[in-house]
Amino acid sequence: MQALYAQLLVGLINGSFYALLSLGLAVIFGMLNIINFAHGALYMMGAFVAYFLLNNDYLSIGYWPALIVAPIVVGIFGMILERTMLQWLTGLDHLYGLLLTFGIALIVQGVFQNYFGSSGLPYAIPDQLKGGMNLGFMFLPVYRGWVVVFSLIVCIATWFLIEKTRLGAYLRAATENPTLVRAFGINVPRMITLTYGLGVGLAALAGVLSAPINQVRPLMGADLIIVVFAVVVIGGMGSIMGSIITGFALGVIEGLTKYFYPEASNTVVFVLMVLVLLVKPTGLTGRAA
Amino acid sequence: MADEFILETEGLTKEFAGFFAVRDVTLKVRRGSIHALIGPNGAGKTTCFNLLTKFLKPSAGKILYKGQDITAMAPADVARMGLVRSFQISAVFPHMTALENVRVALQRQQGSSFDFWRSKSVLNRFNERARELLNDVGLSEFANTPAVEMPYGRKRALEIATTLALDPEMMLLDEPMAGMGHEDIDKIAALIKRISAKYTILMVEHNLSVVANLSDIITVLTRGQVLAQGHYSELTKDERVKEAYLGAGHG
Amino acid sequence: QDKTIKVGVLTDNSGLYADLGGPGSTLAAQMAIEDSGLAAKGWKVDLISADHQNKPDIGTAIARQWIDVEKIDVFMDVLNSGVALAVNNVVREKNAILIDTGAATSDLTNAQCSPNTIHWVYDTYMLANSTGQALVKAGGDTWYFLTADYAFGHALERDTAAVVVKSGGKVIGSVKHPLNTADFSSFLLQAQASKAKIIGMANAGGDTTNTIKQAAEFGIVAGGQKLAGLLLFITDVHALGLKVAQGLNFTETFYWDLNDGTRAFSKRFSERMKNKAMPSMVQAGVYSGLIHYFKTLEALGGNPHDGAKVVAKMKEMPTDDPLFGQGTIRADGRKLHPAYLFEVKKPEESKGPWDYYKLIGTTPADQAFRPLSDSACPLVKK
Amino acid sequence: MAETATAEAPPKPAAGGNILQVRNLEAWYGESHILHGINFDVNAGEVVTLLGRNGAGKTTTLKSIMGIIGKRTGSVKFNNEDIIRATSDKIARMGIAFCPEERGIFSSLDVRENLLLPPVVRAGGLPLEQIFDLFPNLKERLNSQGTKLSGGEQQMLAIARILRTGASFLMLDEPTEGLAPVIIQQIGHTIARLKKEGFTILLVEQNFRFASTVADRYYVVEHGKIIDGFANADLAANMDKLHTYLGV
Amino acid sequence: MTVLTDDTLPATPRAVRDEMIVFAVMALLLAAVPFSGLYPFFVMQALCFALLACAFNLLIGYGGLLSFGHAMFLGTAGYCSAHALKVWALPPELGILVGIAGAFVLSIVTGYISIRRQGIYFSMITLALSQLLYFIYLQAPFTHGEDGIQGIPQGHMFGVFDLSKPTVLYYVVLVGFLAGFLLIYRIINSPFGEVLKSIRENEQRAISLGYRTDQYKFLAFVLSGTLAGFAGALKVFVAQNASLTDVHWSMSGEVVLMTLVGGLGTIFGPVVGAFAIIAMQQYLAGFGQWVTVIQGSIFVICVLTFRRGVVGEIAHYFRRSL
Ligand SMILES: Nc1ncnc2c1ncn2[C@@H]1O[C@H](COP(=O)(O)OP(=O)(O)OP(=O)(O)O)[C@@H](O)[C@H]1O
Ligand SMILES: Nc1ncnc2c1ncn2[C@@H]1O[C@H](COP(=O)(O)OP(=O)(O)OP(=O)(O)O)[C@@H](O)[C@H]1O
Ligand SMILES: [Mg+2]
Ligand SMILES: [Mg+2]
Repeated sequence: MQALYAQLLVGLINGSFYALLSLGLAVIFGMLNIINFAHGALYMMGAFVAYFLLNNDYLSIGYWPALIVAPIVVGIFGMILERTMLQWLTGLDHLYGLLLTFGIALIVQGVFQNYFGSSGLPYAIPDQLKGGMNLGFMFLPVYRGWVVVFSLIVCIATWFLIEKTRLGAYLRAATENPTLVRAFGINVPRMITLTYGLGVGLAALAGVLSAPINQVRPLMGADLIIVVFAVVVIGGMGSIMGSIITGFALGVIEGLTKYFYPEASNTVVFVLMVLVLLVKPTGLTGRAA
Repeated sequence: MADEFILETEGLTKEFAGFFAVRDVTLKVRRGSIHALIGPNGAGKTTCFNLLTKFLKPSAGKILYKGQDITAMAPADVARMGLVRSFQISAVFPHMTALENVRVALQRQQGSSFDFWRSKSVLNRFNERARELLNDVGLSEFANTPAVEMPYGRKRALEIATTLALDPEMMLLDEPMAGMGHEDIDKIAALIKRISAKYTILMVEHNLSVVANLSDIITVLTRGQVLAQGHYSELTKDERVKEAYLGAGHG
Repeated sequence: QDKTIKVGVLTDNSGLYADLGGPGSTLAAQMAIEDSGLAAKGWKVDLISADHQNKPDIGTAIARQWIDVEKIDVFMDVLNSGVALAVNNVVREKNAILIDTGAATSDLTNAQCSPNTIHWVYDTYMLANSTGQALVKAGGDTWYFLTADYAFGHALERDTAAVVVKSGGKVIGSVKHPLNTADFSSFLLQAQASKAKIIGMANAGGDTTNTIKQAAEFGIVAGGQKLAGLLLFITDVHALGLKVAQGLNFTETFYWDLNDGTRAFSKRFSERMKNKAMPSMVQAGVYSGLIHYFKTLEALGGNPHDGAKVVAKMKEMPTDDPLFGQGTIRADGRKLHPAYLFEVKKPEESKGPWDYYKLIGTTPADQAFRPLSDSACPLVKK
Repeated sequence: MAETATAEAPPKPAAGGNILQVRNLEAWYGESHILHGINFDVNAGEVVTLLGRNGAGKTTTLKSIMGIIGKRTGSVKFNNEDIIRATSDKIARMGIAFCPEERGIFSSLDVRENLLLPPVVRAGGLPLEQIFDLFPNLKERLNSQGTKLSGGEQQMLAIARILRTGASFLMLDEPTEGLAPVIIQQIGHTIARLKKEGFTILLVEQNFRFASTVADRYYVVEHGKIIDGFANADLAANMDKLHTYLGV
Repeated sequence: MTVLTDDTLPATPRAVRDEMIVFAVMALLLAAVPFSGLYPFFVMQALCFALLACAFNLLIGYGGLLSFGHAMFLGTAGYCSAHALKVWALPPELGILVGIAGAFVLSIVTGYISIRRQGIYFSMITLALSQLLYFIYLQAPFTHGEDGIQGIPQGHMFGVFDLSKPTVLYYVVLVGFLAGFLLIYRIINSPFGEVLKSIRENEQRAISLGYRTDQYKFLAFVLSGTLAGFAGALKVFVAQNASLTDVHWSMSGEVVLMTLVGGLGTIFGPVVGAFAIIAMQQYLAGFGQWVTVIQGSIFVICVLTFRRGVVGEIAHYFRRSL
């Protein structure tokens, strides 16, 4: 029984990564109508930027500033991508955005691999968050606790921004009909660019958070992307809250699977997806595709 | 009497999360008539159509078509019984030619629609009938034009031709004149008049002169309910109809 | 006599294992060609390399084309067991040569052995045998396995468990995780709860490094349990950093800092690598294997372009090179050399970059690999 | 008809500040050349109606002024500033608002959000209460999804939302399409009222009867050109011509 | 889902003639390959993928259904055939049939589950199903996990044609491909294809005309899945192995790529795309670490500059349907 509690808690922690990543993906899908297959690569970039910030002779500024700097750096990179490439895809089928971002992901991953090899780089847990607490039923590393709390805050803040402010309404409207929204006096291209930057920044943030836990490797995001994408679908494409909740829930369900049928823990998300889509054809909270 | 009325509804109701778009509507459409459904915006006309053609499930009530209860049927099956609709927003197959548009409808009745091993040249036997139908609605010259490239009014005409191809017994037309120029309105009105000799027509239309000229009987809907029913001349004198739909200074 | 040779390095240039083999393997092959001095003796040696992207069908496609069109004589590296087994078949069918230095599966010299294939560096049986035996001997007599859920992981676990039991230890549990898992905390918690003295990691690549990293986070090693890598390479240790990797035990058959010979080679190698990396055992194997192959051809006086014939001759001749020392090749195609059990140094023990290992045990060549008596290889006459 | 089409100088507008001046406006959809030199003026405080058959280029004219047609040349002066090169968000912030033919209600927003969507560009827009007076349907359905409204309700919403923004120059593309007579009358009253409050309105209409109740002047568009123009006062005199133009 | 091929032209007699000419040229070129010095093995592989892409294109380009799990049919047929050939020692023609039957059964099951979902949700449910299948194949003993089924005997087709001879094998694969291609062409241009097209164009309208659209989509799905299975069965003879890569999602992705690069909804596009992608994999294999970067750049360039795909752009330029 105790072991089960532990699994649930650990699952929740993983869930916060799923939530953060799928949140960014959902923001980008919801607002730009693009399935951002480069998300995993940008997540990886976030972790690498954190690494540079830690291990550079000139810039050794450590973990905490990286939480802010890495998302900004990667966000700017994302905005450049949006400006130079993605913006030409507005109004086209999802497939093209998917293909383009997939290409971008290959390029980014390839370049990183060329310079840093495939096995990755070391990144240690920041001193302030070292160690752990004994919860009785398990040993909880302080760092993991921090990850959950911090991601929850970021998720809720993003949700609030998108769903509860004017900005969010502009964004959603611009997804549907950018021309008209622009004709209302809103600089849609700039807004879209910033939104992409935001979504990408969230991916980078997840990357920074995961650097001390997972090996900082060029391919660290490559396999994650498909799971994260599944989370977004289960939550209902484009639904922010749906992604957050599904992200955390998936973490927990995966945790339980790891306990009862570990071999299937990477597959359970797809079982879940089939079941959800059979019952609710547009995801848990989704609007029609 | 199933013979007299081709379509009947009893207590038809549709509720959207607490909002009654259609409430307790009892409607009888006489065989061979042109029956108009009018009412202010949001009265529930389109919703009614959607219920009748099964694109929506009624929350309550019963629909009888040719004396048969069709309340629980699937939309395609209703169409197969000869109850066919057009859409408020024009519905054609945009990247097919006008001829092909009509042929798709003709093909359905012939039962070869699942034949994936035969050449589609077997469909050429429908060409003649398709051209006839196009001719009927004045589209002969457009036979080989893709539907996207046709002007708006012609698309509406094409839609009607496609519907006619099914040889339905009853047609539901949702605002067939919307967005049309005067020329086209007259043409389509004449067309409807002509085909009404053979089919029963239930239509929604805001263009009053069209309604006045074409319809045998009019049902006025407001807030999802039947407000009045009668001939145009009667209704224009009805104060409630004036207030709800026609507006002051009318009649 | 024909004095042309074509060498093909078929490896993972762009994926998970690119550090292990990849461009480094090509470099090692290049160095072998240079060091062999064949050019001076009138031989013409060509080298090409390609990326099989870890896909067996791409691997076979390239292999066929190389043999049919490019007339490649010998395939080097070919890491990734799935690809290796596929290429093994093609090479046999077309009578070329495969000197596999990268794949782990011991099937290459067991059920699927071939008169055209030599398995050079290591295999799962050897890893299990060496690490399992040594650790049990050192007191690690209760084991818990973290196993990657695919054939390679299963084999590794099965073989190791057998060795552990044979050596007097006990396996008290195991958990199978899917390939490419990012988070191991659930599994680590289970391993922790089992109270086993040794947690054996029957997985590879990113899975292993993530396990190690997260084990440190959950205080597994600090809590007194020991992590044993069943397939770990120096590149992995480099990637983890000593802070996290310290104290790990595992087996390799090559380390750059073993003796003067390995040091000299590795120094030259690392200078020519883009990121100044030391050679992995896979890369070292490419060098060593080629050197022996060249010697054999010299002994034959020319290249007969007949794979089976050359391999037979290679098996006859004893091997000797600065990297793996003296050794032999068995009838089943297994190259024999000692296996070394290493422990990763603490950060304060390390004198500089790539100074990572302490040698804590050596299994002699004749005991390291699967005995011929257990072999299912049809080439072995019993 | 062809003779009138060559008319170079547009009909002179009545006195009063000239707010919009369109000269030689040409526009393209991709390869197809749709507008071939549109010339007309709108004076402050007027209601001007563009008439013409289906596909004549009325909508395209409005869109070109709004800056949402990719390729356009000529000159469009709004308050004496040339906006032919400006992007549509700039144009909107200069005080031009556009209600498109296809309504453009957003399905991902509810009615309230749809209504509040266009940012207020300057003071002087209608307050919400007044808008609900005009279109009581909307008030009832505030929380439903935008596109769940009936066709006519969507039209009301599309008009309502630009009245809030304070833009004083409104372009309405067939605002009466699909509306019940009672609502059309209401819209007529609204336009009259807006005019009184100083709004300038450029209207595109098929419903000639309706247009005649609100317009000060008319222009007739055919094949991407303005071929005629006259004031409401001269309507009776021009009726015959109009019949030929429009095929009524 | 929006219609992807927004400039599909209606088929006219002229278009049919064009297509026939291109087909004849293609068949002749392919038949000449063994005499051209081109490496036939590469072409065979490309032919298998071309057939797969054509089958996939039938579903998306003409049915408007984007399947993200088409690798499952390829892989399933591959495993079935491989098992039949190696373990049951069936002759090649029966081996192929077993593979096709496997894909057929699978497509009925998965089609039944997925066909009612719309747009991206349809794509995702097919992806999910293929991932479940991947898991099953990873676990099932008969697939030999990541090692795959290796060393599959090629045997004699109909007892006569010795498939271990590259030229014989080549022509067998070519005939298989051409047959599959013609069948797809026929399906597209059949009464059924016509209905399918109308459903893609405007499903609501098709329903209102009395078509039970789910049934048509289902049939299209089964046909596409079964034909993809045919490609998988042929591929077994070429690669002589069946492995997990064929069921992996990235393979499904590759099929999408091939089709897009060649031209979605064009008849010849998938063939061109398959050859392009396979050639890329083969010839880039020598570029060392830059492979992925080059590959990525090609996709990016493709999407940004010729989005209709190679064939799509050509067809558009000449205003023909190809
Ligand atoms: N799916 C839905 N969900 C919620 N409300 C709906 C839905 N469909 C329609 N409604 C509401 O039901 C009412 C009736 O709509 P309907 O489309 O039937 O009107 P209508 O009579 O056709 O009007 P119009 O003449 O403007 O087309 C409207 O108030 C509309 O907002
Ligand atoms: N997106 C488009 N692409 C290509 N051509 C277009 C496009 N939109 C409109 N057209 C063409 O431009 C011409 C003018 O169209 P426009 O919409 O301006 O006409 P209109 O006068 O507003 O007609 P209506 O009364 O039907 O609204 C028409 O011939 C139409 O076919
Ligand atoms: Mg309606
Ligand atoms: Mg218009």
